[in-house]
Amino acid sequence: MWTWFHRLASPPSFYRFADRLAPWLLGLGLLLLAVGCYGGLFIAPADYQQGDAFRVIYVHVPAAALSLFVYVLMAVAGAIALVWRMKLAECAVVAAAPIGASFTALALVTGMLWGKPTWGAYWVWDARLTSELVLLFLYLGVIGLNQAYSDARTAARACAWLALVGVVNVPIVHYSVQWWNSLHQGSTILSLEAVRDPKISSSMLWPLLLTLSGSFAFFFAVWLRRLQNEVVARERGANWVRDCVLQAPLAAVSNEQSGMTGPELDPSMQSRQGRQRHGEPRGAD
Amino acid sequence: MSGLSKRQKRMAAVLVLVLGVGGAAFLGFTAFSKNMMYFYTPSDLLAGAAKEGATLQLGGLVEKGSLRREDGLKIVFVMADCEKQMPVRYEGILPDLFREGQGVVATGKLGIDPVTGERTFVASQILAKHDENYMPPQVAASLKTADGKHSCAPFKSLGRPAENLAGKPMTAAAEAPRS
Amino acid sequence: MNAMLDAAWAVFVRELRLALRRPAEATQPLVFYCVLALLFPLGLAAQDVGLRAFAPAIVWVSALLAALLGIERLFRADVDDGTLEQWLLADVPFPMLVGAKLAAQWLLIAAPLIVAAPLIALALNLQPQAIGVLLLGLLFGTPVLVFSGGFAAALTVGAPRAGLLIPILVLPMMCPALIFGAGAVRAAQVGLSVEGPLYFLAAMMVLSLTLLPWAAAGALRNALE
Amino acid sequence: MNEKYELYVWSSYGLGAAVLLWNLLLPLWRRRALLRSLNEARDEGE
Repeated sequence: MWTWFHRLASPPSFYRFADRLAPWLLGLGLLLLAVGCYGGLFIAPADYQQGDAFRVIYVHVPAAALSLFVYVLMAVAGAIALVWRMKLAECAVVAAAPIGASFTALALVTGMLWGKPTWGAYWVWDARLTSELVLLFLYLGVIGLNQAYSDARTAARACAWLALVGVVNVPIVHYSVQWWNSLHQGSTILSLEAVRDPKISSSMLWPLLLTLSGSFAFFFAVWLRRLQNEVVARERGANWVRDCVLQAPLAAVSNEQSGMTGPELDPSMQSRQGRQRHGEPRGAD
Repeated sequence: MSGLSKRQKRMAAVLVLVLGVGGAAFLGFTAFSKNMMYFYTPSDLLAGAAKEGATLQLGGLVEKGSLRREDGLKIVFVMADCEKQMPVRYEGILPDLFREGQGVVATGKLGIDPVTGERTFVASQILAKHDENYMPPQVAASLKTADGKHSCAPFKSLGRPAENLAGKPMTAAAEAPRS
Repeated sequence: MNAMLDAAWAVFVRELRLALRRPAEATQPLVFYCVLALLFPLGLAAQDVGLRAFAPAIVWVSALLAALLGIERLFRADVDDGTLEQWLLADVPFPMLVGAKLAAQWLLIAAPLIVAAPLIALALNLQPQAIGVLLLGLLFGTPVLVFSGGFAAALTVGAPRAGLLIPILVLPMMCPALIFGAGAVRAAQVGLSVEGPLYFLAAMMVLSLTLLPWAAAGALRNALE
Repeated sequence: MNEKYELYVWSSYGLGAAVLLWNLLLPLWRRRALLRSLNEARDEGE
């Protein structure tokens, strides 16, 4: 177990591991999300109270769950980075922050879009909404702090400290609806009571579980990709980067100039690169 | 120099941490047992938690059969938590979810009703508070009881700890079983 | 044990002595605080009833900004003249020394604010019965402001242009103090119960006094390496 | 779907899709830039 862990933590083997895992996770995540969204929009029945407005739940709840989960993940990675000085964990903190920030913003905005038709207001300053907003600022702090330093390691370790201190906010966000009288409703699925006595009909639950698990798979896929970038950027001079990154199929991206062809093209990779070319009309070139 | 071994220093550090975090947790939970509320309940207001004229939020269920529409956008209804009731007066636009039996949070002031002379909550804004239960209309219809299916549990009063209220139905009749 | 306390005390006294050597600089936060808070009534119509409603927020936001004033430079001089390196090498736990420095900062920056607060409160038409709650809230809340400011300063000490970053870093840590501090005063003004927010502020104070010196020390160590 | 809520629901799904796309494309662009700079560094080295 430990040797496996240590092997994985070494940049080259992590890089190859991520290359193998990320396409599967991405495909799975997008598939689950597509089916879940279709189910949420067209198959699930309208709610007895909120009518069709409740369908925002299939976007809002996965985004909110991820916003909390990613911050906890950052804090755990930060603790590992600070205690064992593991480079991969440092990269993990930095790579997770922008993804977490985007999902926190999504949770806030979809929450507003849900609140207007149901509560009657886009925004109220109750405990859940305020603490989620604070969470967004914590993410922005980590991103800003990472960019403020020229040395990547110092930056990542400073971010790790911030992630550790900020994690105090996570239980406040989650339990705010229980601790305070709040306009926001309680947890539908992420609480003990809800497991004992389901609070949502199964015809409405399954799309939610699909989008929820799909979002997590998607997060892990893009997180691995960001981690790979982070690792390569730090080790740009190392031999393994030359051997396994530049020779690997992904180098096909730059093959147009160098005329070199990757040895074995993974089909999922190919399609991703195709999408990348399409999505790049005013891109980095 | 300091006369303490490394081990002792570490023990002292852990002790300080445990004391600090424990003390903070104790104070925090004491705070939660006091009022830390986004809104007050009718019981709180009737128990004299707020002076007349202070702007505050009041949360509760719209009592069945109490809603009366007057001319224009004016409405009068009774808001209730698990125990007490409070008349509410409001003029303005209501959220879609506002209906009898629904949880609402009203912002306004405690005052005297000019018509009846009773103590009344004069609201300037009303927001609907839906709960965490989601079901199709057919299922909801099959669950309906005379007392409505909304729980008053989310409306915790200051005086009592929340757990006593968890799942307690609004009146003596049991909340409809859900299975 | 005594040697450790002596060292922390020495750091504390050194901070005060250094600050008193430049009294004009040491009184800056207080002057800033008074000017900022008193600008609000000048911007409103005379005897505007809204002032009383805004007074808790004005007092607290002014205190927050005063605590942020110059916080960026908190550790710069100590890094430049090698003081922090010596603290790191000392036989005394580094977090304890950082904590002593932050405690001295509280005495220098925040204590004058608390003393001046009743006068500001009267100038802003705050109801007299709310002043006690305001002071108690500031007493619990200002350590949170100073210590989280110190943590942000420690995080950015190695970054050349962190001036704009610091407000983003401290905002999440300071805004609960603002919410509950101003909330308690507002509650006191309208006769609602103030115990909840005050207990919560006290909890935040204990938590920041315990954890933030460690975190600040770790961040400083990271920046110095 | 009830058209009163259509705008809210569709815009939230649209925003969700935008966030997914942003998260998907940004690492790929970063990777392209990285590989290009690595290749340039290698070509100069050789």
